[in-house]
Amino acid sequence: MLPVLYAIIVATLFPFALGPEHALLARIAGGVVLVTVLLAMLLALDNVFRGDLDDGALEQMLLSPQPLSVLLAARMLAYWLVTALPLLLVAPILAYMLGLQPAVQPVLLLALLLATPLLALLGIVLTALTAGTRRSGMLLSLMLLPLAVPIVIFAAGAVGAAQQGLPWIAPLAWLAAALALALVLAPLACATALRIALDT
Amino acid sequence: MLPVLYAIIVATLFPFALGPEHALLARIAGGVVLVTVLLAMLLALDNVFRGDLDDGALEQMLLSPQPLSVLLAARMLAYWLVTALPLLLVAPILAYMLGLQPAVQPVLLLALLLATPLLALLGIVLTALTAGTRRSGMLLSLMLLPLAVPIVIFAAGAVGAAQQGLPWIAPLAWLAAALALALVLAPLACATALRIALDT
Amino acid sequence: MDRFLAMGGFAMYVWPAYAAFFVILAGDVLATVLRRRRVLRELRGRLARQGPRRRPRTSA
Amino acid sequence: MSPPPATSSPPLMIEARALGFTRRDEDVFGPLDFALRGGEIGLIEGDNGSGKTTLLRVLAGLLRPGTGTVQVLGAQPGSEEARASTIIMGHLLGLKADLSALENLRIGMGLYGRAADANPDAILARVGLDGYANEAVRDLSAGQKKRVALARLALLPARLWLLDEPYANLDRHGIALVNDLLAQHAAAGGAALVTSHGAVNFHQGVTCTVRLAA
Amino acid sequence: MSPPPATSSPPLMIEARALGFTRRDEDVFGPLDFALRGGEIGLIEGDNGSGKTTLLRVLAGLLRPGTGTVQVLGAQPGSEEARASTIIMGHLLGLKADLSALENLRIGMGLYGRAADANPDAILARVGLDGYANEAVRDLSAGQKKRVALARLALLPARLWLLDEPYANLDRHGIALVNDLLAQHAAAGGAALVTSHGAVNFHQGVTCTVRLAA
Amino acid sequence: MNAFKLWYHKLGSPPYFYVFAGYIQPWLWTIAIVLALLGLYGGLVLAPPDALQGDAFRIIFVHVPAAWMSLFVYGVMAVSAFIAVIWRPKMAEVLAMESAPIGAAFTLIALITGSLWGKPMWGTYWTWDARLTSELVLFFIYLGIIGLYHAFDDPRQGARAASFLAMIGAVNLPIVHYSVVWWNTLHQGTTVRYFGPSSIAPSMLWPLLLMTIAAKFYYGASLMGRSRVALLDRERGKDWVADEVRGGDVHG
Ligand code: HEM
Ligand SMILES: Nc1ncnc2c1ncn2[C@@H]1O[C@H](COP(=O)(O)OP(=O)(O)OP(=O)(O)O)[C@@H](O)[C@H]1O
Ligand SMILES: Nc1ncnc2c1ncn2[C@@H]1O[C@H](COP(=O)(O)OP(=O)(O)OP(=O)(O)O)[C@@H](O)[C@H]1O
Ligand SMILES: [Mg+2]
Ligand SMILES: [Mg+2]
Repeated sequence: MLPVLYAIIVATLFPFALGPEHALLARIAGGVVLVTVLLAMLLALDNVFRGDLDDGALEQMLLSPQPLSVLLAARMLAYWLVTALPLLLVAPILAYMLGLQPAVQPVLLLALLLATPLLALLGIVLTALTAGTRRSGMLLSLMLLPLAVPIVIFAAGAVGAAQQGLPWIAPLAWLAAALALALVLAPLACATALRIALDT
Repeated sequence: MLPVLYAIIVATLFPFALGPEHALLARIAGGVVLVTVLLAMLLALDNVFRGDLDDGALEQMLLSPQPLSVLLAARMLAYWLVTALPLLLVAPILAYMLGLQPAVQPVLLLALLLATPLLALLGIVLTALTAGTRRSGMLLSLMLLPLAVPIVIFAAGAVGAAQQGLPWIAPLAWLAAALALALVLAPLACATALRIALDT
Repeated sequence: MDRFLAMGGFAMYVWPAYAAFFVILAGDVLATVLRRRRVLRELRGRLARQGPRRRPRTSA
Repeated sequence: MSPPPATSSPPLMIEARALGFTRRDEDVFGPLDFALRGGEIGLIEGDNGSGKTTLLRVLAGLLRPGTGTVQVLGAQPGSEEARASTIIMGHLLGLKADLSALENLRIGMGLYGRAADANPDAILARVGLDGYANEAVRDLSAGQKKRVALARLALLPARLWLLDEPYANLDRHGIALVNDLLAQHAAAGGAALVTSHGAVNFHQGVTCTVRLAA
Repeated sequence: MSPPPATSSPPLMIEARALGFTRRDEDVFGPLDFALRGGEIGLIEGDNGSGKTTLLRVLAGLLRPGTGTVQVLGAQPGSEEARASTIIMGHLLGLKADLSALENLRIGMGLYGRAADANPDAILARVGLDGYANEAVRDLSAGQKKRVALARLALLPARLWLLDEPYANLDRHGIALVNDLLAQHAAAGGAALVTSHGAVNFHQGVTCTVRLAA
Repeated sequence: MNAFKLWYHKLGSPPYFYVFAGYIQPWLWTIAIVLALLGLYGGLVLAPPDALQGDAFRIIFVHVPAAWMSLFVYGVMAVSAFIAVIWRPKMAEVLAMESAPIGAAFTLIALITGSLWGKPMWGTYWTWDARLTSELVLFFIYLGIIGLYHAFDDPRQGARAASFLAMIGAVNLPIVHYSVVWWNTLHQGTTVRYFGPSSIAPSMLWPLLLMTIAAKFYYGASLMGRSRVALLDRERGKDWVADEVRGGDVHG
């Protein structure tokens, strides 16, 4: 719930910061919504493992007989449903408020639909890596953002192309391929990362 | 140190999300830097009291015989020096990379110089209010951002005016007046807020 | 010599570039040297105290 | 209460040979040799900082043993087999503060399975938390939180319990409760390894004591 | 160890009359009457969840008393005067995990001042943390952390100590240490209120016991 | 083969590596310094000013070696990181983690010298060209690895976690290298093709090569020095460290 409000407020700040010039806002609407959604997810991500670490629940999870990758896959799904799904619901509204052309809306939505799970998967692998540390907040952004750059590029590429009336399938196809790959690899990578971070 | 890196990375994301079109980037550079610095400070702010709350140090502070407003004023100063000052140092570099006209740089710096302590003061009062709750991360953004809007408007107003060659003194004068007021009131408000948050 | 230093009018780009190269690498070396000193100081301290550090009560 | 008469030899739960742990190449605890069988309750004694918590974490598989060998239920600590029947209760209880006592028990069952005849409500009553099933754990007192963790212990099917200072924060009834739970667990063929500073009325049926030097 | 002979009547540290606390209109602890003077050590006894921690927090001024009146050092709990000479040690110790033991003591002195003859290094040695002055508190064992908190207590000039389960997590030497510190504090004219479940060898000089019903 | 295996295992043991590194370190330093002096002389004094760029082209002798090293060091680090994660030898952890700051330093140099070169050539210190941006991202990846390493209390744990991150971050390497090819049409003045390998005048080529090799030897020397300190720090309980500290042979 809260990431949504956060995204709304950040997206609202932009017209204030840039002045309410319609053409300009419309031009950057797609990019701003992408970046905002990314940041909101990032903020929420940190809480996923931080809480579990502080009260010892992460250890309990690690030591349970359930296969770790299954537990983590479930955790990822829950994280996506709780943070990304609401963001996907408000993203079109935010884009509309910023003045994105209606024709581009479906492309933006599709891009987010592919980019957010990819980010979630990547983010959870990295969070798992920081699980043994106590100071994960900023560190996580530092690790995640460079790796998120390609995702942003492809998503923004599709939106930008659609805004200019160019074909936008190719970048989305890349995202989809990456997502398919990540869906298979991430739980394994995540389990490995957790073992590495918590082992001696 | 880390909020700085965060700001750099977020500012880097924008050219990716919007495409490297020089004129467009230059037009929004001021606004993006403002919003980015604001977000970076916000992220750091949450850690200020969160840690103190979790290990009981906040209670120790509350119960110490030192006057609370003095303790909190010291805390605010430390917070500003540690997070805002480095941000002020990189902000011109970020603005340059995004292509802000050199003539506007001093105005941007001045605006940040007034806006960041204001934000710090405001943020610490609110953090004090959320001290009793455990889920303060998102909540804090939620409370702070609406209150930050006027600050952003004035700061961005000055930068925008300077970009168009208009006089930019008036909005900065308002910020300065607000800062003077806040310097006097914030420690008191903060002490009150902490008492409210921790009492039953 | 002055002509060499002037770098055909590009001195303000060329020399800072070379300075950056050598200063940053010198910083790398210096960091290593300082860390080595610190580590050795700590290790000597431990040795001087005789025996493992984690036995406060027996060493008293 | 003495250990149940061994019909055949009960299964070996823990076997440590010359087990030691080093952190940054400094010894935390020295080489230890001990074995714990089903039906037995072991006591780890040692002063503050002698490595009791560290030993339990090694046995749980959270830390890798430094020297020597150790087997938990015939396997590596932390391996699939070992995890299936081990549960650790540490200084951090692993309870979600925002969830109720009952919900926390349900999470435990989801992760570790549930003992045959276990019933969450009955067990909460047994640990003295009758009216607190739907209270958020955040709002419980220190001892009540500990009791929720004890209830979880009794609810799960794990055969080996690793308990770090289970008596801390508990009142007289709570201590008796821990001893009760231990006795019942041992009678059912389980084993437990318990750390303590020895200042409390410890369970009578201790069959093996590991002493750590500070 | 008995309280020092009262030359004149020692000053009144705590005076509670019909003190009660209610949370959402439920009584947490009933009306209590007690008084504590300088040189006295009071014991709060009660089962888990009977309100010991809550009582201490009321006395420290972190919670507002529900019914009745209470005075700490002749003033409202939590008032400037009361805070100047009270210190509370709760379940959360208030130590910064990233800082060393010594740095934590220094912070304490910055906040509360320093007792006349206090020397951080000597006190760390006294609580058995000789070699640990520069170790990050994060890397200490549970008992060692508690000892740092005890060292801070001994270092500060507060005349009234409110100690929530000071014996938990400590070994035999640690318990003796707490009793030592209490005796010394009382001999110097200070007062202390201590919660405990009574299962440990408690300090002998208790002069006043408050019993809370669960 | 057997001799090689033996040598490999010996080098994997910290005390042996410590001695070995101490032995070769002066040689690496000497070679690096001599080559650099020759290269600097050739580049700054002997090579004639470029027809197009005047003397500004001389930045090439620091920019290109540093830029290449930023990728090369990452490559070395990624390989040792892979070994560290899979087989867990201590030495691989040490080499990977001690490479990261050196790589970050070279990346920073490439960024600074590149933008100093960009001003006279492109008229701006910075544009959002693919090569530039991916190099900036590389810098952040280095910082993330260093940050993650230091966030752990236990250096072995930290080294392994950071190694894992280094493996993930390796996807950026081809992006940096091929950015000029892949985004060739989008962006101006792509740098690799600017001269074309064959079109570099020999008077420019040999100082460039000398500087490049000098940078490699510098990397070796710095890595040996850093690894020796890291070993002393990590193996503090071991007898060989005590002997080393007592033995007084603790210089450099
Ligand atoms: C901030 C700005 C710059 C950055 C970050 C940068 C980065 C890089 C990197 C990473 C490489 C190595 C590429 C590889 O090996 O695949 C490189 C090579 C090179 N750069 Fe730059 N560069 C910058 C500006 C410039 C400028 C302004 C020029 C000259 C006009 C330039 C000329 C070259 C040349 C000639 C090479 C060697 C090309 C080759 O691989 O054959 N660079 N640069
Ligand atoms: N924050 C809270 N919100 C609501 N109820 C609470 C809160 N904290 C404690 N309680 C309840 O108040 C009662 C007294 O709690 P308190 O912590 O004072 O007990 P205690 O005597 O210290 O117990 P213990 O020996 O277990 O530490 C308990 O029933 C507890 O459930
Ligand atoms: N994370 C850590 N990093 C470094 N050293 C640690 C860490 N945790 C514990 N130690 C040290 O290891 C030793 C053993 O600690 P451990 O927590 O196992 O003691 P313990 O026997 O459980 O003590 P207690 O009775 O106080 O709980 C102590 O000297 C402690 O300082
Ligand atoms: Mg312990
Ligand atoms: Mg309590």
